[in-house]
Amino acid sequence: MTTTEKERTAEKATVTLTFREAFHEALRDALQRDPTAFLMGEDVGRYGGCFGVSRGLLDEFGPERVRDTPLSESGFVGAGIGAALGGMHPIVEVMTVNFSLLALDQIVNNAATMLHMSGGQLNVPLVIRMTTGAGRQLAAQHSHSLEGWYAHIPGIRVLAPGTLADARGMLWTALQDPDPVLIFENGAQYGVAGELAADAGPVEIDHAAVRRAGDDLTVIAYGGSVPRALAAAEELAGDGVSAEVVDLRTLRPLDDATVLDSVRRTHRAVVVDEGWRSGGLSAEVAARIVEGAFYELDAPVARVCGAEVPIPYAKHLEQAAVPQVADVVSAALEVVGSG
Amino acid sequence: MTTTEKERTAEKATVTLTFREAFHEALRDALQRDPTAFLMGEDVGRYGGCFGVSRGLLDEFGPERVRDTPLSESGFVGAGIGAALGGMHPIVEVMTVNFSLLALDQIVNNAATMLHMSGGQLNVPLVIRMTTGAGRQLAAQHSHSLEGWYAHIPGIRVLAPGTLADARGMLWTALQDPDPVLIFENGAQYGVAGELAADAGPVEIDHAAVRRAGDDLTVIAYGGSVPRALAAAEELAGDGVSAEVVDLRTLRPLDDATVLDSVRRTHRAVVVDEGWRSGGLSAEVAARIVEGAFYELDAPVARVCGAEVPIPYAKHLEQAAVPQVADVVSAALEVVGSG
Amino acid sequence: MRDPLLDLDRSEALRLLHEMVRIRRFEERCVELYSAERIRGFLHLYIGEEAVAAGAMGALRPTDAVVATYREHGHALARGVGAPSIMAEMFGVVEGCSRGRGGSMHLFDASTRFYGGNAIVAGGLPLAVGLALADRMSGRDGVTACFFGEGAVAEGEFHEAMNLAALWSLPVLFCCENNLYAMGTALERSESETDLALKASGYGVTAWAVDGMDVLACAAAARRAVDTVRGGGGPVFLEFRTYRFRAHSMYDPELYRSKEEVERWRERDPIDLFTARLAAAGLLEPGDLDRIEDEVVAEIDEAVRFAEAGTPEPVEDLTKDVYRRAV
Amino acid sequence: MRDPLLDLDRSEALRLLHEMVRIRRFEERCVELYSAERIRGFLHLYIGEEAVAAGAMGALRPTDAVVATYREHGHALARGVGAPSIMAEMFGVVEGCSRGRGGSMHLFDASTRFYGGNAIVAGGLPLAVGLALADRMSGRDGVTACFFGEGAVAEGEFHEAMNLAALWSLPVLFCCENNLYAMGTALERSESETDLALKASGYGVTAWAVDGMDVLACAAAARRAVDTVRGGGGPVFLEFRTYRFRAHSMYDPELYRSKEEVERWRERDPIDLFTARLAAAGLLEPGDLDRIEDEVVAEIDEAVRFAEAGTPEPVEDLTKDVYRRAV
Ligand SMILES: Cc1ncc(C[n+]2csc(CCOP(=O)(O)OP(=O)(O)O)c2C)c(N)n1
Ligand SMILES: Cc1ncc(C[n+]2csc(CCOP(=O)(O)OP(=O)(O)O)c2C)c(N)n1
Ligand SMILES: [Mg+2]
Ligand SMILES: [Mg+2]
Repeated sequence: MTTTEKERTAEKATVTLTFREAFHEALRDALQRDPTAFLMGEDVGRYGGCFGVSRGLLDEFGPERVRDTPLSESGFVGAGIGAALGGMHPIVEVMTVNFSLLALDQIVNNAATMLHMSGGQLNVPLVIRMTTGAGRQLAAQHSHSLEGWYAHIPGIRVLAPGTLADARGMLWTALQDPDPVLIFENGAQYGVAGELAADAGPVEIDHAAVRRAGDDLTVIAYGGSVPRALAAAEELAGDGVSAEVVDLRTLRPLDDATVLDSVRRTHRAVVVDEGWRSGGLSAEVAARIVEGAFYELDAPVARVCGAEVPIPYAKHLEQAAVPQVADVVSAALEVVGSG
Repeated sequence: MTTTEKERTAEKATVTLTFREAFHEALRDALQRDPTAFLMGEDVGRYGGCFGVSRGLLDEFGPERVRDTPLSESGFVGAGIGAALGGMHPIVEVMTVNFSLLALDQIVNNAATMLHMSGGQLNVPLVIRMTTGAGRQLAAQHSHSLEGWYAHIPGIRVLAPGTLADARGMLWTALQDPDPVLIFENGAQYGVAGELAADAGPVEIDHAAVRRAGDDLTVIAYGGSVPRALAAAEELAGDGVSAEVVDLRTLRPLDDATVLDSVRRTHRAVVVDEGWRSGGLSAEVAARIVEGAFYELDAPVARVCGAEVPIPYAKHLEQAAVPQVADVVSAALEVVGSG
Repeated sequence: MRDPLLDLDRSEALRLLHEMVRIRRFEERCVELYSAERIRGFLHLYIGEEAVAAGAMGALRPTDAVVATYREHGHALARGVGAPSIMAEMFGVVEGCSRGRGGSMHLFDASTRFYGGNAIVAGGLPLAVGLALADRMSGRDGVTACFFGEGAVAEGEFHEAMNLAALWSLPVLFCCENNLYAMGTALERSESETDLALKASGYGVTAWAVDGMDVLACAAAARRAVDTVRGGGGPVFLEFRTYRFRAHSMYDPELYRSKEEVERWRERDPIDLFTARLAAAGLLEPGDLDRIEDEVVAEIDEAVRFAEAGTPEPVEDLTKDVYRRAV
Repeated sequence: MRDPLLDLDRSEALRLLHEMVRIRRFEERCVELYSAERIRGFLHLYIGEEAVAAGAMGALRPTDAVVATYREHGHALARGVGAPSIMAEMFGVVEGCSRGRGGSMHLFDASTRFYGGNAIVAGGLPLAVGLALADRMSGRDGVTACFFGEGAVAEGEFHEAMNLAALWSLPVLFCCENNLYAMGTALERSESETDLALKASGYGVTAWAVDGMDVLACAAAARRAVDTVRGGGGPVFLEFRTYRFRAHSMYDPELYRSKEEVERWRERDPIDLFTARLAAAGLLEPGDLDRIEDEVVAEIDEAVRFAEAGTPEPVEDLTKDVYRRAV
């Protein structure tokens, strides 16, 4: 092969697709490869998924394996737990995190406790997917970012894919995991397109990832905030500030080693979190940095978070309520300028 | 009056009572003084309250104002919100925080959002009481400490009485508040007795309180952890360490000024929190200290928290899972010894 | 039952027709404004279901309360929330009934006791129970009307609210708008018992089904039900059998039903049905319809002008009203 | 219906009697051990309700599944979870069926498909639906029996689970133990419709009420129901009308019911009733009862010895099994 040929092959080996398509492919792949897997939730079948993620799967896999449910979040999430106990690998879709509050008892009191409380007997190999985040003018009851909040619960894993590779790759690994895993899909990202390796497949779900290397500070983000953090880093580079960007990927258990490694090198940190600030995941990340790298810190850890309000409908207010690239940039500049 | 007479009066002016009695008195007082107030929840009437707090109130106030409900947490919490919108001052009892997960949709999506989402029109003057905490061998589904988790939600106030005066005094103030207030009663404390001023009445609910003054470090606690923090301070005094104890009292909005004032003087802090560590309130307190007093800190903020497990039944395991006085002492000694 | 048409005077007939046309044209304008990106977020239209809100709302007094869903423009309009303030709400300006913070799904108006605009399916039902409880405890004779879709019937909150209202004999009028679909989920894929009035009667609640395409039937049923409820007869459940002619929201490709089915239902368009019936009964005079259309267009044009002239809320006010009592 | 007693051979009769006595004595021993502070936490006794578990459980196969509540000692015993491992569980030692982590409210045993021990009222019902779904999707002919109190019927999860099971025609046997009280809340203060079988039939679920003090009636009903369920007839709901003779838990002063009421129900003690009936039918021989009592005492003594000899879990293992896959 000549170099040009190689290049062409390398070119061929990627595809352009949206997050929606990446999530769809992951589902399709899971249903094809794992005979115990099935998808269950409101409008996953005939409607094609409230955000179109599962369109076509009903035709391919039939109504038993792509199962439309009534509006009964607690009921069908609990049924997912039961089916997992019964040997299946259910993928339960709760349309959005906003409605998952109705199923919280099942998630916290059953899925999360079962293995420990039963003395190690009964594991729950369940995946729960839901859409999260603001940014589409859906207002107070449809714009929560609670994935960081869920990360408080021992017994569940919490994943927040922020890249196409993770959107495509996390589901399979989660599905083969013996424990309950929650996957949060950022709603504002569904339509975003990008490049992905054509043979992209499962990815590991235990570690944070450095998405961009840098020396002057560490910007820590996850899910829908990852692109913002990267955009901010790009802008900061223009200002002569070299920002490292860490994508947490898994919010529970939290891989603080990767975060601490980075902060010990950069000595400064900004945490970006679309969720509300008080008691959010940003606080935990900040606390861990202080616990693990206090003496290496040159400035207080800064947080760029969602405003502590129910998210309003009006666009300018909504934008003001969730972290923007400019907010990350200015927080970063302040952190770099201080200490 | 002679001095002796005055002393005698001062002596007479206190009563010995339990937390249960203090909570009971607060309820009785509220029902007597506020004609729009009523108590509603499972077994608040005929049973006398699952922990005996409301015993006798049905006889005094009748079944309309001391209203037994069916097992329908979401339904009657939502009805409390509606009744508050309709001009009443409902006191809704959710037996324990463990069951409140069933009502979380109503709390987060309705009670907390209503005022903001309606453009300031509709406030929700509702009080929700519930028991929280571990320590009674009730195992995984009955031992949650989620008050710190609730403190993540904008639009609600979260109170955690840790003293008799607060047990007696917070309810009235909460009830007259125009916004929804959650009061968390620590279950392990109900039977604990102490002295209270005979004329004890309403207390303010906006500020943290320094429960013991000290110079060497600040121990921050709330609710059921306050007595532990005080016991630890006493023990530390024996070791020559002077610990200041701050009782947060109100978990949202958090009065960080009082915390920061203290830490700026002591330069060291330990946060005690019965809740799970990751993403708990302890993280928020630690993050705020770092944000507000980084340059005055001589050592990293330490956290003494609940182990990240579903709380087990076996006594020795349960005790190991929740912070003990000895844990606070050793964390404090470490913090004081380092930096 | 005696044909309610016979009891109708012309002005009431025209009022009902006017209300339905008003809702229809308002919704159609919303579609245009959505395409023009003046309205954003989720938008759920009431087209096809106008007879329910127009008919039922007339049975209520100003002191009564209303709780609705995210598909609530029609209810808000029929309840008397001004078209300008509704339109302004969807434009996201402070002149909106929720100061532009709520949008299409969260219309609120304290002055008409319109308690939303709830976007969590079935989330409004417990609120209605509580509003009714407050009325009862305060010795007021108010009725709380709670509108929701048939999809809500599967939710636990429906069950809990029905039981509480019945157990405590509270003045709630449950108005179930059975349009046969919850997004793409047909009733028979949602409920093991598809006779919803029967289901409701399992709570000891008086319940019956009504032709939701017949505005007079809706009005008559609501009057009768409100009388019962206000008279202390406990809650009533009305199943309004209706249909939405449009997609669930603006993003719905409608894969779950056929064009033919929609067409069949369109033959029972509540406005057309009522117009024809009035004409046949001689209650419609030439020019009535045109006049109604003109008035409606004028009102909506004015609403749009009002909304367009609206003021965005200052960003500094974002955190205002998270709490009424600031610390 | 033909008197089921006539179909009973002596060994089956004695088995049922033995099972009820066994549960009764086990519970009584628990009370003693609670007073002696060997058992702690919440303890909910099954005394008075023995006929339900003893009768119903016999209809199940080992491959079936059972979901229960916090009042589940009787169910666990009748299902075949060993008395020693149940007692050890309440002593909080690793020999317990949940390694001492669950206590009285959280008995689990994978080997007998005993899925708890759920202490959130109605929280087990959705699990049962899911277990049944798994059986169906895997082509197994298992039945999932789900036990719960009448108090659970008011919960939204009851509603959602009933609807799902009926809608999907799943092999669930809903066993509602109606002992008339949920803690201190009498049924008529909890349900607007107190005929629970009628209520259940509102989901299109086959449902009937059974005398829960009559072990043969319980057994016969469960057999018939399990046949229907296993045969693909969809879920069945059985209302077992029973009564708890003791307080709700160890902390209940029983302010909500009279001693007379309890006494009246004690006259229908399921063990006494069955003993008398067997005697009258000539199925009980002299010495049978004594032998049963002796066997039961011996078994319980052994269980207590086993529990007392148990090992507390090392504190280092506290965080074991939060996740099966450790990172
Ligand atoms: C608890 C909850 N689950 C899911 C949704 C998403 N959702 C919005 S509307 C809708 C369908 C509701 O159908 P129905 O109650 O029949 O009302 P309709 O839209 O037909 O008027 C769904 C599933 C939601 N808003 N709330
Ligand atoms: C969701 C929830 N709410 C409240 C409780 C507290 N609680 C425990 S048992 C019980 C009564 C349940 O009564 P029932 O279902 O009739 O069962 P029984 O105890 O009579 O067997 C209550 C209220 C709980 N465990 N779970
Ligand atoms: Mg519908
Ligand atoms: Mg009961």
